[in-house]
Amino acid sequence: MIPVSYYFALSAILFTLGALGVLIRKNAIIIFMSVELMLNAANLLFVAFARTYEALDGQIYVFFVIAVAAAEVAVGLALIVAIYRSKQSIDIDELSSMKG
Amino acid sequence: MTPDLLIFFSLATVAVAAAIGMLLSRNAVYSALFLILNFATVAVFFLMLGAPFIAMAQVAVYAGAIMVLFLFVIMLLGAEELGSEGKGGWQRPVAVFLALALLAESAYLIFQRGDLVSMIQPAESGYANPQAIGEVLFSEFLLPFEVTSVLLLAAMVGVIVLTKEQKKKGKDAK
Amino acid sequence: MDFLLEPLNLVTFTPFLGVLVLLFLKEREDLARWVSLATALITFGVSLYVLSLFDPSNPGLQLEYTAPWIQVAGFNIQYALGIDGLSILLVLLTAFLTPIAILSTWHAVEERVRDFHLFFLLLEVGMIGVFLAQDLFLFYVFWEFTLVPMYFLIGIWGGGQRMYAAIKFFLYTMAGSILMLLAILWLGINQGSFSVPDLAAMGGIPANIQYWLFLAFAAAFAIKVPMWPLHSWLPDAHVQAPTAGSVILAGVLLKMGTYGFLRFNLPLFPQAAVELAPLMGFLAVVGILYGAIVSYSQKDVKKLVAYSSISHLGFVVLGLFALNSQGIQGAILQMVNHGISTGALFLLVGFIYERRHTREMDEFGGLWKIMPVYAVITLIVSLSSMGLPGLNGFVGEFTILLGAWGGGEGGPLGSNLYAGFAALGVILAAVYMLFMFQKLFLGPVTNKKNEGLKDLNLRELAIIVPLLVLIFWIGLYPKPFFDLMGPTVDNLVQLFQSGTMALH
Amino acid sequence: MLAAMISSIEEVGGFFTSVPLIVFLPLAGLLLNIILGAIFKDRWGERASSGIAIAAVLGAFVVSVLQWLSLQGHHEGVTVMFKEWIQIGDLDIPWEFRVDTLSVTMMLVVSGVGTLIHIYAAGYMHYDVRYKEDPASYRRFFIYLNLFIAMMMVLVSGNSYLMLFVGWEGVGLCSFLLIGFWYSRNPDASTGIGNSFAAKKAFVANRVGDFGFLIAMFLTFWATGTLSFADVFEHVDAIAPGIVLAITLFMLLGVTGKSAQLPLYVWLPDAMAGPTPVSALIHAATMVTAGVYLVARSAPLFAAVPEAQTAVALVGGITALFAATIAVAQSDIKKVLAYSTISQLGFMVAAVGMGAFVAGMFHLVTHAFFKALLFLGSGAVILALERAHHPLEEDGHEHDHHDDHGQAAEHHFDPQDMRIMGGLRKQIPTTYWVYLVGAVALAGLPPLAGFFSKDEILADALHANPLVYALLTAAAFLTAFYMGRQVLLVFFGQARSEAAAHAVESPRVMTIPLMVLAGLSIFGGALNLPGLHGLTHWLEYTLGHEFAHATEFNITVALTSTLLALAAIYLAWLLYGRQPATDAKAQDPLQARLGGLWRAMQNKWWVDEIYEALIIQPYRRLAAFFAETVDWRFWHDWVHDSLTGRGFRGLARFLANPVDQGVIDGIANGLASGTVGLSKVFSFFQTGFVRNYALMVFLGVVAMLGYLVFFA
Repeated sequence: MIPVSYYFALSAILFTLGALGVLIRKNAIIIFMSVELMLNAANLLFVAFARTYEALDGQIYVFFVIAVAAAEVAVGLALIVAIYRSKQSIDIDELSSMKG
Repeated sequence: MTPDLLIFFSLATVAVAAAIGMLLSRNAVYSALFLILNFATVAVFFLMLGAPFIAMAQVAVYAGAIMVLFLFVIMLLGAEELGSEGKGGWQRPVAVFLALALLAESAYLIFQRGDLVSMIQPAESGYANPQAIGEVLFSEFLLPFEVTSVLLLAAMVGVIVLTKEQKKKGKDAK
Repeated sequence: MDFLLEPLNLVTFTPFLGVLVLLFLKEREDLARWVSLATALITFGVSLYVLSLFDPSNPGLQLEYTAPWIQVAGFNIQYALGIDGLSILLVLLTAFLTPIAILSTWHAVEERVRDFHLFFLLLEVGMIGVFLAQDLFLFYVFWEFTLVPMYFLIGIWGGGQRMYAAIKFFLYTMAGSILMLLAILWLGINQGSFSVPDLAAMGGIPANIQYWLFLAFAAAFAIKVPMWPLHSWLPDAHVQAPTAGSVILAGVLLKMGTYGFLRFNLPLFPQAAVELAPLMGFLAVVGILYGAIVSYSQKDVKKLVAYSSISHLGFVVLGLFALNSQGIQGAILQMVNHGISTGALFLLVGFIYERRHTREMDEFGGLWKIMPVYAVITLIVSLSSMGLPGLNGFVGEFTILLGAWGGGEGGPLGSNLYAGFAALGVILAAVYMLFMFQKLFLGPVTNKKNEGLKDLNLRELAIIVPLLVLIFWIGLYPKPFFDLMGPTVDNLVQLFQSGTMALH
Repeated sequence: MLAAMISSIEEVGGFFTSVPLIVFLPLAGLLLNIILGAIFKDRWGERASSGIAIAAVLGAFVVSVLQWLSLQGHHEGVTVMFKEWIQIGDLDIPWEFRVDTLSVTMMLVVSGVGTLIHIYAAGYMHYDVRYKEDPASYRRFFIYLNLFIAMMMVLVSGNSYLMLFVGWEGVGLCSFLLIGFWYSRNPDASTGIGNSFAAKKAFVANRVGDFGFLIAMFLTFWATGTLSFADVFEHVDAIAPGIVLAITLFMLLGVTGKSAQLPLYVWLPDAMAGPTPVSALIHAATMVTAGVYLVARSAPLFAAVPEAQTAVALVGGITALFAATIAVAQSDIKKVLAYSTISQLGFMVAAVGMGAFVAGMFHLVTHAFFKALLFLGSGAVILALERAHHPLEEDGHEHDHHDDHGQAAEHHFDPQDMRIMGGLRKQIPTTYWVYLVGAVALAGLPPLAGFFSKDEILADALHANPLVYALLTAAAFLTAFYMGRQVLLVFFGQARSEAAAHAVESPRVMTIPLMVLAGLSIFGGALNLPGLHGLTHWLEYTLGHEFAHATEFNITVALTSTLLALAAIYLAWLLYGRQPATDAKAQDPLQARLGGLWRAMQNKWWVDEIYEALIIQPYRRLAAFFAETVDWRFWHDWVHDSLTGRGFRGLARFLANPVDQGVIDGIANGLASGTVGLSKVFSFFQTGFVRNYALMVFLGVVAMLGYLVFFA
C-alpha cells in the first residue's frame, strides 16, 4: 500500500540527480549515463501512474522509451567514439566550436 | 510501517544512493556499475507495480545490453578517468541551485495535488502480464511499433555510417 | 499491401522505387544512369499496363483508388487517384518522355549524376500524380511537388544564369498556386468535399462565385501554360534548363496547366467557363500570334523554340475554350503533339549544343551537308511543329481550329475572328520554323568550326526515333488516340451544350 | 494485301480496289531508295536510284490507266474507303479515294507526264549533280520526286476537301524541298535569289493561300456538317448565299497561292531556282494546276455564286495579261517560261471561273504537255551550253580549247541567259524541233493542242465576260510574241558565245521523253475536238451536264486569235529575227522602243520590291520590336526584373533602413550602442560549451514547471 506520491518523489529525486549529472560532469560518457538515468526516472513515473489508473498505455510508452533509448545510446556512443578519434578527448568542454 | 513500505524505502535508498554514486564517482567504470545497480532496483520497483514485462525488459535491455555497450565504449576508449573535472566555474552552484528548485517544485506539487495520494492497489491477476501487453502492442499500437523498428534500423545504419566515415579518414591520414 | 499493386498507385510510385535505389548509389554514376533509365522504362511499361486495363468506351473515372487521408475538423481530404479519357494520354506521354529525356542526359550531365536522376524520377512521380489525382488537395500537393525537383534541375544543372531562372520559375508558379489554394479551400469548406468527381456532380455553385473561383484556378494554370502575358518565366527557364529539363518542361509540365483547365475549370465551373470563354480565347489568340512573331526574331535556337511553345499552347487553350468536341479533343491531342514535337526540338537543339556549345543561329549554316540525318530529322520535326498534314501537328491544329470556328458565331467564343486570327498563326509558324531551318541547315557552310561535326550516333537516334514514329503515327492514324478520349470529352461537352443554351 | 486493307467498296467490279497503289507505289519507291541507299551506300548507283523511281511512277501510271479502263463501265465513278482518319463527334473524315472521270484525268496527267519527266531527269540530273559537285544528291532528287508524285496523287484522288488539303500541303512541301534542292548555293546570278530563300518564299506564299483554304473548310464544315465532296454539294442549296460566297472567296485565296495567281504568284518565278525537271513537273505541269482542279472540283459551289465566279475569272484574266507582260522582257530562258506558266494558269483559272470547267481542264491537260515539253527543252538547252562550257570527262576532250577560260569568265557564265545563246538550231536540232513544237502549241496556232484548248476558253469568255475575253486575247497575243522572241533568240541568228557555238545535243534518255511530249502537244487537241467533245462528255459524268456544256466552236474567235498569234510572231520576227543580235551585250530592240515600260516589265513591275517594303520588312521590324523591345526589354527586364524584382527588394530595404540610418538617425546611435551591449550579454551565453546550453535548457524547464505549479 504505497501512495503513488512516493513513487513520484523517488522519480523526481532520480530525475534531478540525472539532470545534475548532465550539468556538472564533463565526461561525455557520464553525461550520457545521466541522461539514461533521467529516462529511467520518467519510466518509473509512467509505470506508477499506469498502475494507478489501471491502464496499460503507460507501460507501452515505457516499452517505446526503452526502444528509443537503445537506439539513442547506439548512435550516441558511436558519435562519442567518432569524436574521440578525431579529438582524442571526450571532455565536453573541449568541444566548443559553437562559440558565438 | 508495513512490509511494503519497508521494501520501498530500502530499495529507494539503494536507488538514490546508486544514482549519487554514479554522479560522484571519478571512475567511469564505477559510474556505469552504479547505474546498473540503480536500474536493477528500478526493475524491482516495476515488479512491485505489476509490470513484470517492463521489469524484464529493463533488466535485459537497460542493465544488460545498454550498459554493457557503455562499458565496452569506456574500455575501448580507455576513458575510465579522463581529465580532471576541475572547477565548473559558476556553472556548478547554479546547477545545484536549479536542481534544488526543481525538487522544491516537485515537492510542492506532490503535497498540493490531492490526487497523488491515492494508494496503489494490489494488482489483479491478469493485469499487465506479457500477453496483455502483447495484445495491446500488436493491435492498438501496431503502427508506432513498426515505426520503432524503422527507427532502430535507421540507428543501425547511422552507426555503421559513422564508423565507416571514421575508417576512411584514417586511410586518408595515412 | 494490396494497395501497392493498384495499377494507378503502381504507375505513380514506381519511379519512387528508383529513387530509393539511387539513394544507395553515391559514387556509382554510370550505374545511377542505368538504374534511372530502367526505372523510367519500367514505369512506361506499367503505364502501358494501365492502358491495357483502360476501357475507352467508359466515359467515367476508371481504376479508381481511394483511401481516407486527412480528416480533421470537417475537412474530408482523400487520397484519390483515377484515370479517364482526359488524363490517360498525358500519363502515357509523361511515362514515354521521361526515359527519352533520361537517355538524352547520358553525356550531357556529368556532375552529380545521381542527384540529377534522383530529382528527375521524383519529378516523374509528381507529374504522374498531378494527372491522376482526383482530390483537389492531393492534386495541389502533387502540383507543388513538381516545382521542387524542377527548381533544382534548373538551378544546379542549368546554364549561366540558372539561379535567376530557377528562382523566377519557382516564384512565378508559386504566386499563381496560392490563389488556386485559396479557391480549393473555399470549395472544401463550402461544398464539403475535395473530391473532384463529387464536386462536379454536385454543381450548384452560384454564378458570381464560380466566376471568382474560375479566375483563381485560371491564375495558376495560365502561368503554368504559360498564357500571354504571363509567359515571362518560360524563356528564362527553357534557355537555362539542361536539355532533359527543357524536354520535360515543355513536354509535360506546361501540359499540367492546360490539363488543369480541362480537369477543373471546365467541369467544376461550367457557367463561368462559358462566360469567360471569350476572354480566354482572346488571350490564347494573342498568345498564338505574339509567340509566333517573337519567335521569328530570336537568335538563340532554344529561345525560338521556347517562344514557339507559347504559340502552340495558345492553340491548345483556344481549343479547350471552344467548348465543343472537336476543339477539346483537338486540344488534348495537341497537348500530346506539342509534347512530342517540341520535346523533339529541344532534344535536337541539345544534340547540336553538345557538339558546339552554342545555340546562336548565326554560328551555324549549311549543316545539311555535314549532318544529313540530323537535318532530315529536324526538318520532319519542324514540319510537324508547323502543322504539315500527315504529321501529328496538323491533326491537332486542324481540329482545334475547326472546333474554334464552330465555337465562334453563336458559340461560347462569340466570333469567328478567334479561329480566323489563330489560323494566321499557321502562316507565321511556317515563317519562323523555316527561318530557323534555313539558318541552321541551308546555305553554304560558313563557319569552319562546323565542318568536322559528326552526324547523330546510335544513342541519339534511339532517343529521337521513337518520337518520329509517334509523329507519323498520330499524323497518319490518330483514331486510336481520339478513341481513348472520345467518350469522356463527349460527356464533358454535354455540360456546355446545356450551359451555352442557358446563356443564349 | 492492299485490297484487304480497304474497308469497304461497293461491288462494282473493275480495278477500283487497286487505286491506293497510285499513292503507295511512289511511296514504296522512295522508301526503297532510302533504305537500299542507306544499306548499299556508294554501290547504290544512279541507275538503281532512278530505275526504282521511274518504275514506281510508271506503276502509278499503269494503275491510273486501269482506273480509266474500269471507269468505262462505271462512268459515275466510285469511292474507295481506305482507312478512317479523323473522327470526332460530327467530324468524320476518312481517307477515301475518289475515282471518277475528273480525278482520273488528273491521275493520268500527273503520272503520265510524271513518268516522262522522271525518265528525262534520270539523264539530266546525271549532269546536273556533277556541275553542282554533289553527285550524292542524285538519289535524294528521286526520293523527293517520288514523294511529290505520291502527294500529288493524294491531292487528286482525295474524296474530301481535307484529303485534298493533305495533298495540297504535301506537294507544297515537295516544292519546298525541290526548289531548295541545291540548298547550299548562295544568292546566285541566274535567279538573283538563293535557293533556300526561294524555297522558303514558295512555302510561305503557299501557306498564305492555305490559310484561305483552311478558313474555307471551316466555313464548309459548319455549314454542311461534312467535308466530303458529294455531301457538300448536296447541301449547297441549303447554305446561305453569303456563306457560299465566303467559302468560294477564301478558296480563291488558296487557289491564288497554289496556282500562282495575283497577288500570291511571286514565288513561282523564284521557284525556277530548282532543277529544271522540277520546274517542268511541279511548277508547270502538275502542282500549280491543283488550284484549277480545286475550282473544277468545287464547280457546284462556285456556280452557286456568280460574284465569286466573276472574281475568279477576273483574277485569272488579269494574271494572264500581267504575267505575259513580264515574260516579254525577261532574258532568262526559264524565267520567260515561268511567267508564261503564270499567264497560262491565269487562262485556266479564268476559264473555271467563268463556269467553263471543261475548257479549263482541257487547257490544263494540254498545257501540261507543252509546258513540260518547253521546260524540259529549256533544260536540254541549258545543259547543252553547260556541257560545252566545261565538259565533263566522259564527254571526251573535243572541247579542250575551253580550258583556257579564266576563272573570271567561268564566274560570270550563266547558261540560262538567252542573250548568250543564238543559232542553236544547228547544234542541237532535236531539241530545236521539239522546242519549236512546244512554242507553237503555246502560241496557239492550229492544229496544235494549245490552239484548241485556248480557243475554247476564249470562246467561253466571249459569252460570259467580255472584259475577261479582252484580257485573255491580249495575253494570247503577248504569249505568241514572247514565245516567238524566245525561239528566235535561242535558236536562230548566230551564236553569241563560245558555249553556244559548241552546244552539245543531249543523250537519248532526255530527247525521247521530249519527242513523246512533242507528239502529245501536237495531237493533244484531239481530246476535245470541236464537234466531238470527247473530254466534255468524259467529264460530264462527274461534273454533271449543267457544268460540262460543250462549247460551240466559234469561228470568229478562232480566226481572231490565230491571226493575232501570227501577227505577234511576225512582230517578233521583225524585231529579233530579221536582224539578229550578234553580241551578248547588245541592247534588246524593244528596250529602245518602250523605254520606261520596258524597265518596268523587266523588273517585274517591282512587285517583289513592293512586297519586301510593305510586308516583309515591316514584319521583320515588327518581330524585332516585339521580341527585343516589348517582350524582352519592357516585359522581361523592366516589368519583371526592375519593377517587380527590384521593387520588392526596394521595399525590403525601405523597411529595413530606417532602423539603421535615415529617419531616426539620432536614436539610431543610441540603439546601436544598446544593441552592442545587448549582443555582449547574449554572447555571454553563447559560450560554445554544451553544458552551458544544457544549463539554459534546464533553467527553462525549472522556470516553466514553476510557472505551471505556482501560477497556472
